[in-house]
Amino acid sequence: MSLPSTAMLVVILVTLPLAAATLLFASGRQPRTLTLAAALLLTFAALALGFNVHLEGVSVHRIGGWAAPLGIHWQVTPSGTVMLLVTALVGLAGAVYGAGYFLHRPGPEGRMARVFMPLWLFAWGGLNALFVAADLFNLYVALEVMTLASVALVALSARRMALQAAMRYLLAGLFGSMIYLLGVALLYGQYGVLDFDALAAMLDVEDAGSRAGAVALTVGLLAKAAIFPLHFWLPGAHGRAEPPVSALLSGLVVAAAFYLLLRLWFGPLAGMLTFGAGTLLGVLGAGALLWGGVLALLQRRLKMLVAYSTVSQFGFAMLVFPLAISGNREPVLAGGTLLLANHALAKAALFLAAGTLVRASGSERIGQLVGFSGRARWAWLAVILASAALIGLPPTLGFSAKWLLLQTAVSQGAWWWLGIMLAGTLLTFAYLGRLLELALLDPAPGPSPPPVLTPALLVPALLLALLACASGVWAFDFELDGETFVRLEPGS
Amino acid sequence: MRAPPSPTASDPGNGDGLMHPVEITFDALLLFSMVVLAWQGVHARNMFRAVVSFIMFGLLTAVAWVRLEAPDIALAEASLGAGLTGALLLATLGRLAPERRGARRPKVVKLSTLPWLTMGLAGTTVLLAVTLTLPAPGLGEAVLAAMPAAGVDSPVTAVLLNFRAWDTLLEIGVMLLAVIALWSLGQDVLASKPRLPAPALPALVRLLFPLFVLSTFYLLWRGGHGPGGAFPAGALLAAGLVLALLAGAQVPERMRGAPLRWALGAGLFAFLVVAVGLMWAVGTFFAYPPQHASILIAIIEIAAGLSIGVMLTALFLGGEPTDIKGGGK
Amino acid sequence: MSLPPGTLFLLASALLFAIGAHGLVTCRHLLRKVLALNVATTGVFLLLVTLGRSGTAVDPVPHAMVLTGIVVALSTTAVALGLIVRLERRRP
Amino acid sequence: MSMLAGIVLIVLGLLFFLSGTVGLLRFPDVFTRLHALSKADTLALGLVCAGLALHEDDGALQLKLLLIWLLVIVSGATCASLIARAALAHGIRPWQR
Amino acid sequence: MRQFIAFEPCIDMTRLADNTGIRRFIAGLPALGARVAVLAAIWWVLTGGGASAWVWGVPAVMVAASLRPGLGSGGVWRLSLMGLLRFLPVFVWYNLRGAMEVAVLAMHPRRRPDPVLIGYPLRLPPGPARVFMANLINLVPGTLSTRLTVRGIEIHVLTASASVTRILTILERRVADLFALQLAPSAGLGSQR
Amino acid sequence: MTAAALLTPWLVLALLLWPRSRRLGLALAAWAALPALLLALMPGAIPPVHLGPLGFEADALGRAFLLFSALIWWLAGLFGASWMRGRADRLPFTAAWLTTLGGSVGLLLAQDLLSLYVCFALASLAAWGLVLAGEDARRSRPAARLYLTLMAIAEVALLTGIAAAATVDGLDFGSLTASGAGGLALTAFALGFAIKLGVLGVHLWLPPAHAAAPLPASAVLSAVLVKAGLFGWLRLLPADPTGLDTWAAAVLLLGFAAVFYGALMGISRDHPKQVLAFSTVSQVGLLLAAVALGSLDDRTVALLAGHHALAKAAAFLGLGVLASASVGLRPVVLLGLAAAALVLIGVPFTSGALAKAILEAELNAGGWSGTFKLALTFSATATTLLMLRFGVLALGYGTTRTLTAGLWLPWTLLLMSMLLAPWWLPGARGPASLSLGQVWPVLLGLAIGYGAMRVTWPLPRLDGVVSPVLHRLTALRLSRIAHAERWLLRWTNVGRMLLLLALGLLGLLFLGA
Amino acid sequence: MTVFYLAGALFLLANVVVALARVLRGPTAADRMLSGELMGTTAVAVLLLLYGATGIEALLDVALVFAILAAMAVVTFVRRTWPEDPAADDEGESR
Repeated sequence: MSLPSTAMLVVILVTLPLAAATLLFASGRQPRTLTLAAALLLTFAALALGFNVHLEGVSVHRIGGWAAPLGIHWQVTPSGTVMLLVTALVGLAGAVYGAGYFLHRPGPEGRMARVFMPLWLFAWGGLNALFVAADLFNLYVALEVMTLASVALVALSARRMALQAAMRYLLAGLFGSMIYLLGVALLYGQYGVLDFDALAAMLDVEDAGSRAGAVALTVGLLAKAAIFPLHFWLPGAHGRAEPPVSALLSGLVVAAAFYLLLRLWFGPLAGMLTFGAGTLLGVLGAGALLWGGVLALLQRRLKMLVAYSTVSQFGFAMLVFPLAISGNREPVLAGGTLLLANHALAKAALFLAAGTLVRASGSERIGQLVGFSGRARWAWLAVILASAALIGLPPTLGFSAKWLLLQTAVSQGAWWWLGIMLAGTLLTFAYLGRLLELALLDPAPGPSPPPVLTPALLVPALLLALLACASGVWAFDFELDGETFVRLEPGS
Repeated sequence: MRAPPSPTASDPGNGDGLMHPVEITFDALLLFSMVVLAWQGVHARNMFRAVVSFIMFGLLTAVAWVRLEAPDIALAEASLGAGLTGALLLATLGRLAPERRGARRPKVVKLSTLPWLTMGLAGTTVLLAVTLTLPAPGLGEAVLAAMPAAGVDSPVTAVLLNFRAWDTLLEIGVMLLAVIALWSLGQDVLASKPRLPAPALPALVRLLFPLFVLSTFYLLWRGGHGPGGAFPAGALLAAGLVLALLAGAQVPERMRGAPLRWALGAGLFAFLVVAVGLMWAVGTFFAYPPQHASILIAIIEIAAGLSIGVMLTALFLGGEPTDIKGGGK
Repeated sequence: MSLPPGTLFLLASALLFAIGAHGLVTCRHLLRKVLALNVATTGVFLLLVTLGRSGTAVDPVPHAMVLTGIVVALSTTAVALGLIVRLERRRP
Repeated sequence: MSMLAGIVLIVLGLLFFLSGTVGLLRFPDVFTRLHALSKADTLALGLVCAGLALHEDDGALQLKLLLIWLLVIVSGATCASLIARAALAHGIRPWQR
Repeated sequence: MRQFIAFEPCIDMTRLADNTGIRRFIAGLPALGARVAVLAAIWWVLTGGGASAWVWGVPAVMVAASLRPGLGSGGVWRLSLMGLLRFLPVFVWYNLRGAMEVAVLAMHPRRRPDPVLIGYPLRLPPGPARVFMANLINLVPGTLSTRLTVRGIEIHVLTASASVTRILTILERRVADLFALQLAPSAGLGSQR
Repeated sequence: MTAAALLTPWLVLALLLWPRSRRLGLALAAWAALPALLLALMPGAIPPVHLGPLGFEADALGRAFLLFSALIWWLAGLFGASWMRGRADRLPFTAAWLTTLGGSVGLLLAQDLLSLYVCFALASLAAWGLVLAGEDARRSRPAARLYLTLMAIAEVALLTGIAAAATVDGLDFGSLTASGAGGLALTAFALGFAIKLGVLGVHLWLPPAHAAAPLPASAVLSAVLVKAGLFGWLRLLPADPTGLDTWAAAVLLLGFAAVFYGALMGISRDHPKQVLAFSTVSQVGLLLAAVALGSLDDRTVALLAGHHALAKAAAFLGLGVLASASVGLRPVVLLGLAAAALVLIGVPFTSGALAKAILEAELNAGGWSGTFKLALTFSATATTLLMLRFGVLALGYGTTRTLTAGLWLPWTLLLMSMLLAPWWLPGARGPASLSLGQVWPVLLGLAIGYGAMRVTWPLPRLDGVVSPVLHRLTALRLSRIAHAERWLLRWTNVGRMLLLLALGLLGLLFLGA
Repeated sequence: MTVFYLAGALFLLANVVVALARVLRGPTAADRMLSGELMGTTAVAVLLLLYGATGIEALLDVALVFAILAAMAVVTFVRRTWPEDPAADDEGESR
C-alpha cells in the first residue's frame, strides 16, 4: 500500500475542513462521529504529508493547472509541513476536548455545542490553506477565514467580557488584514505578480515602493500576531474565550500570523531585510518577552496568565530575525519553526488543562484551583509537562528550539540577544513556577460534588503535553546531525 | 448615434493621453467629496449623520470605480454598497439604544500628533507608490493569453472562477463563515417587529420583486461575457429578499431549519464538489477541461449567485430565524 | 494640466486610508470604528486598482481581488455589526 | 436634429436637478423638501434619460433607459410617501407660514 | 374595455400542494401568462435579445413570474389599454407642471411655499388602484400623500389653492380609467385642516 | 546495571500515577536508590547506556560520588517513608523525591553536557517540591520560592554555558576539556554550579530551604544535592586550570570567608535546622577551598564531599529521631548527634580530622601563606561554636512523635557508616594521626561557647532587613507595569505604536541598505 | 460631445456636493435621509451621462442596479432606524 500523492493530501487538507464544516452546519445536528472522523482523517492526511515531504522534499502544485504568475500555487515546504502537522494534532485534540467540554451544558451552551465544530473546522481549513499558500492575495483570504472563525469562536462564550474581547479582536484582525492588503497593493502595483516565486525573482530590494509594501505587510502581520506593543487584543481574546478556543487561538492562529512573517521575510522578501530592521524586530521581541513575562507574573486568573505567556513566547520567536540576519539562517529558522511547533503543542495543552482545572475548581482564580488530587491530577500533570516544554527544559521540543537559537547567538557573539533569551526563560520559569506553587501549595477544596471530568477533558491535554516533551528528543537528534529540515524558500 | 468613445477623454489614467480638464475637475470633485463624506462618516457628531454620510460615500465610490474603468467593481459596489451595507448599518443603528446612537458629546479639540502622523505616513506611502519606476506589466497580458481556454468571455469572471478560483472558493467560505458566526451569537436580533407598514410598501415590493429576480439572472448571464457575475447578482437577490423582509414578509416556515441551511451552504458546496471532482476526474485541483469549462463555470456561478443571495439575506437577519410563533405576524 | 496618471486617485486613497485608520484608533463608539475600517478598506481597494492600471492592457486581476475584498469586507462588517448589537443587549 | 433635442433635454434635466437641490436646501421642513425631491428630481432624471435615448439608436437600450426611469419614479414616489408618513408619525408638524 | 394586463394571482408556492391551490393555479393561468409576457419583455430590454440570452431568459422569466415575496396578495391589476392612453398625457403634463412649480418656488428669490395638510376622500375602491393613486400624488403639482386611511388620503399641499382639488379629481378619474374601475359617488370636497 | 540505576526511580514514579499501584509505589520509593548503590559497589568496568541522545556511564568520579549519594538516598528514603507517613502531601512529596533522585543519579552518571544538564535540571527543579513539603507553610513557601528563583538562574546559566561550550567544542566532556571552553562558558558554569553548591554570595537559597524542608529532604538537599554542584564543577571545569590559577587565591578567600560567615550566622539562629543549614554554608566554604587548591585528585575531593554528606545527613536525621524519641531514649539519641557534631568539627579519628589533614597538607604543598593555614585551624573553632549552638537547641527540641524502627534504624546505619567513613569511602586512607593542632581549636571553641552562653546573642539577622525592602521595590515597579499595560491597551496608543513601528521599520529598511 | 456629457456629470456632482449641506444641517434624520435619496437619483444620472461619454454599456447596468435599489435605504430607514412606534422615538439631537 502506498501513500496518496502529496497533491491529493494537500487537497484533502484544505478542502475537507470546509466540506465537513458546511455539512455539519447544514445538517444542523452534532453528529460526533462525522466530526471525529473528519478530524482523524485530517490528522492522518497531515501525517502522511509529513512522511511524503520527508521523502520528497519541497513540492509545488498549480491550482487549476495555470502557470506561474497567472494561477495560484500551493507550496508544500518542510516548515509548512511541520505547521500542518502541529495544526492537525492540536486540531484533533481540540475537537475531542470540545466534544467533551460542550457536552451536556444546558441553556445557550447547547448552541455552543452545535456551532463549535463548524467554526473549528473553518479555522482549521483556513490554517491549512495558509500553510500551503504561496500567493500574497490567497494568503489574505486565508487569513480572513482564520480570523473570522477565531472571532466567532471567541464570541461563542456569550459573556459580555468575551463579546467585548471578540469585538476588539475582530477590529484588530481586520485592521491587520487591511494593512497587509495595503502591502499587497503596493507590491502588486510594482511588480504585477502575487506569486511568491515570481515576486522573489523580480524583487528590487532597493526600491522605495517595495520597501513600503514590505513594511505594510509586516506591520499588518505584527498586529495579527500580537507582537509586543500591538498585543492589545490578545490577552482579552485568549483569556476570555472558552478553553478549547483559547487553545486553538493561542497555539495556532497567532502562530500562523507569525509563520507568515517568517515565510515572507525569509522567502520572497529575503534580500530586503537589513540589519537595522532585523534588530528592530528583535527589540520588539525582547520587549514582548519581558513585558509579557512580567504581566503573566502579575495575573490573578489562570487563563489570563496563560494568555500573557503567549505574548511573551512570541517575543522569543521574534528573536529569529536579528539572529538570522547575520550568519547562518538555516539553524535559526529551524529553531524558529520548532519554537512555533513547541508553543502550539504546549500552549494548547496548557489551555486545555486550564479549562479542565477551571471546571473542576469552579473558579478561574489561581488561588482557588483544586490541587493535585482526584482526576484533576491528570490536568496538573499536563500543566507541569507543558510548563517544562514552554520553559524549554530538556528534553522537550522547546529545549531543542531554544538550543538552536542559543547556539547561534553564542557563535555570533550576540551577547545582547543571549541575555534577553536567558531573561525570558527566567521569567517563564517565574510565572509558571508561581502558578504551580500557588496551586500545589494551597489546593482549594473545589465544588462539593466535584464535576465529572471525563477522559475527553483530560487525555487531549496530556497527550499534547507529552508530545511536546517527547518530540524534543527526536528534533534534537535530527538537528544535531546538522541536517535542517526547514526551508522557507522552495526551489532555491 | 451614440457618441464614439474618445480615447483621450474617456481614459483618465491611461498612459500618454492627457486628460481633459473637465475630467480632472470631475475626478477631483468626486474624490474630494468622497474624502469629505468619509470624514463625516467617521467623525460626524450625530451617529445617524455618520451612517448616511457613509452610505453616500458608498454611492460615490461606485462612481469612482466607473472612473477607474472597473465596471465590475462598480456593479458590486452599487449592489452591495447602495443596497445591503446601507440597510445593515441603518438596521443596526435602529437596534442601538437611543442614547448610544445620538449625539456625541462635543469633544475638546486636542492637539494630537496622531492624525498628522497617519496622514504623513499614508502620504509618504503613496508618494513612494507614485514614484514607481519599474514597468509594471501586471497580469493583463497573461489573462488575455489564457482567455481562449477560460470558458468565459469576461476576463474578470475568468479570473474569479477559473484562474484564481481558489480565492473565490475561500471567499464564499468567508461569507458562509460570517453567517455561521452571526447565527452562533443567537437568534435573529435585527428583525424587530414594527407595525405593518403602509400599503404602499408591500405594493412596491410586490412590483419590484420579480424585477429583482430577473435582474439577478440578468447579471448572472452578463457575468459570462461582461461585467456582472455571481457577486452583484447575489447581492441584488439579497436586496430583493431584504426588501421583502422589511415590507413585512417572514421567512417561510418550511424554509426554516435545514432547507435554509442547505441553501446557505450550497454555494460553497458546489464549489467544493466541482473542485474536488475535477481533482478526481482530471487529476488537478480546479482544472476545468476546456470543453466543459463554460458549463461548469455556469453551474458554479448559478449556485454561488443564489447562495450568496441567501447568505447576504441571512447576514442581514443577523441570526437564525426565530420560530414563527414568536413572531408578531 | 499634466498630472501623472491616477495621481488624484492615489492621493484620495491615501487620504481615505489615513482617515479610516485614524478613525479606527481614535473613535470610541464601535459603530464608528466599523465605519472607519470600511473607509480605510475602500482606500486600499482604490489604491489596488489604481496601481494595477498602469500597465498597457487592462488588468482584470486587481478587479477580481477587489471584488473578493469587497465581499470579505461586507461579511466581516456584518459580523461586527451583529457583535455590536449583542454587546448593546448585554450592557450592564 | 435629435442630437440637438437630446442636448436640450439633458440640459433641461440638469436644471431641474439644480432646482431640486436648491429646494432641498431652501425649503423650510421635511415635507416641502420632499416635494422638491419627488417632483423635480424624478422629472430631471426622466429628461436626462430621454435626452440620452435620443442619442441612442438601439431600441433595447432606449427601453432600458426608460426602465431605469420608471424604476426611479416608482421608488421615488413610494419613498416620498413613506418618509412623509414616518415624519408625521414621529410627531413632526408641517411648517406653516 | 378589454382587459390588458392581469398581474395577479400567480403561483403561491406555499399552497401548491393542496387541492384548492391547484384549482386557483389553473384559474390564475391567464394572469400568469400576462405576467410572463411582461417579464419576458423586460428580459428582452435588459439583454437585447439573442439566443444565448434566451437560454437563460426562459428559466429566469419563469422563476421571476412564479416567485412571490410572501406579502400576501395586493389585489388584481386589471389595466385597460384605452385608460392607459388617456392616463399617460395627463400624467406627463402634471408631472412636468409639478416639477416646474417646485423649481420656480425653489429658485425664486422671494416666493416661499405656503403648505397645508388637507384630507381628500378617495372615491377609488380599496386595492391597488388606491395605492397607485397615493403614489401618483407625489409626482403631480404641489401634493404629497402622507397617510392612506380607510376613508381617504391625507395630503400635504405645497401651496394652498383650489386647483389642487381639481387636479386630484381629474387624476382620480384617469386612474379609474386606467384600472377600468367605476368611481364611487362624490363625497364632496376635501376639508382644510 | 547502569540502566537499572537510572530508570528505577522513574518506574517507581510511574507506579504512583495510578491509584491501584500507588501503595506499591509508595512502599518502593525508599528502595529506588538501591540499584544505584549496587552500581556504585559493583567492581569492574560497566558498559555505558544510551537513552536517545543522552549517554550515561559509571566512571570513577561518578562512582565515587554515587557511593555516598546513593547510600544517603536510600537511608534517608527509608527514614522519609516513616517520617511522612500520614501526611496529606505524602504523594506529591514522594513524586518529587523520586524525580530528584532520578535526576541526581543521572547527573552523576552523565557522560555528555546534555545529559548532565538534563539531569541537573530535573534534580534541582524537582527538589523544589521537596522544599515545599515543609511542615510550616509560612516558612517553606517563601523558602521554596527563593530556592526556585536561584535554581532557575542556575539552570539558565548552565544552559548558556553548555550552549557556549557546545558551540566551540561539541557536547563531549573529553573534547571540552581538551580545547578549553571560552570565557563565557567558564563564567556561566562557575555561576551555575556556585549557586547549586551554595557558595557564599549566591548561597541565599540554602539556609531557608534547608531549614524549611522536612528533615529527610533537608538531609538529601544538604548531603547530596549541594554536592552535585561540586560534582559538576569537577566534571566541567578544566582539570588543568591554567586560567584558574590567577583567581585561585580569590576562591580560597571566598571559601574561608564562607566558613566564618556561616558560623557567625548559624550561631545567631534559634532553630537547630537553621544552624545545620548555616553549617552547610560554612562547610561548603571548605569544599570550595579544597577545589581552589586545584591539586587534589577527584577521589580526594569526593572523600571530602562524602565526609560532609554523611555527617550532615546523620545530623539532620538524628534531629528527627530526637524529636520522636521517648524521654528515656533521648540521651542515647543525643549521643549519636554529638558523634555527628564531632565528625563535623573534625576531632581526631573521624573523617573530619582526615579532611582537615588533607587540606592542611595541600595548603603546605601549594605554598600558601600562613594566613590560610591559620584560618583552616580556626575553622574548627567556628564549627565547634556552631555545633555547641546546635547542641543547645537540640536539647530543647520537642518530642512530637513516636519512635519507629523506620526512623531509628536508617539513622543508626547512617551513623555507623559515618563513623566508619575514614575506612570505606573511596580515596580514604584511614584516620589521620592524632595531632594537637586538631584539638586546641576545638577546646578554644568550647571555651568561647561556654563564656558566650552567659550573655545574650547580640548578632543581627541580616536577611530580615534585606528581603522586605526588595519586596517593596518590586511591588512598586509591578504596579507601574500594570498601569503601563493599561496604557498600551488603549486604541489610540495602539495607533501611535503602530505608526511608530511602521515609520521605524521603513526608516531602518532605508538606512541599512 | 464627450465633453458635454462630462461637463453634465460634473455639474451634477457639484450639485450633490452642495446638497451635502443638508446632511450636515439636518435637522431631523429624515432630512438627512432625503439628501441620501437625492444622491441616489443623481448618481443614476451621473452614471447615465458617463455612459454617454464612454459608451460602456455596463454603466447602464450599474445605473439599473442603482435605480432598482433606490428605495432600499429609505425603506430600511423607515422600517428599522426610525420605527413608527412613538415609544421608541427618542432620537437624541436629531429633533
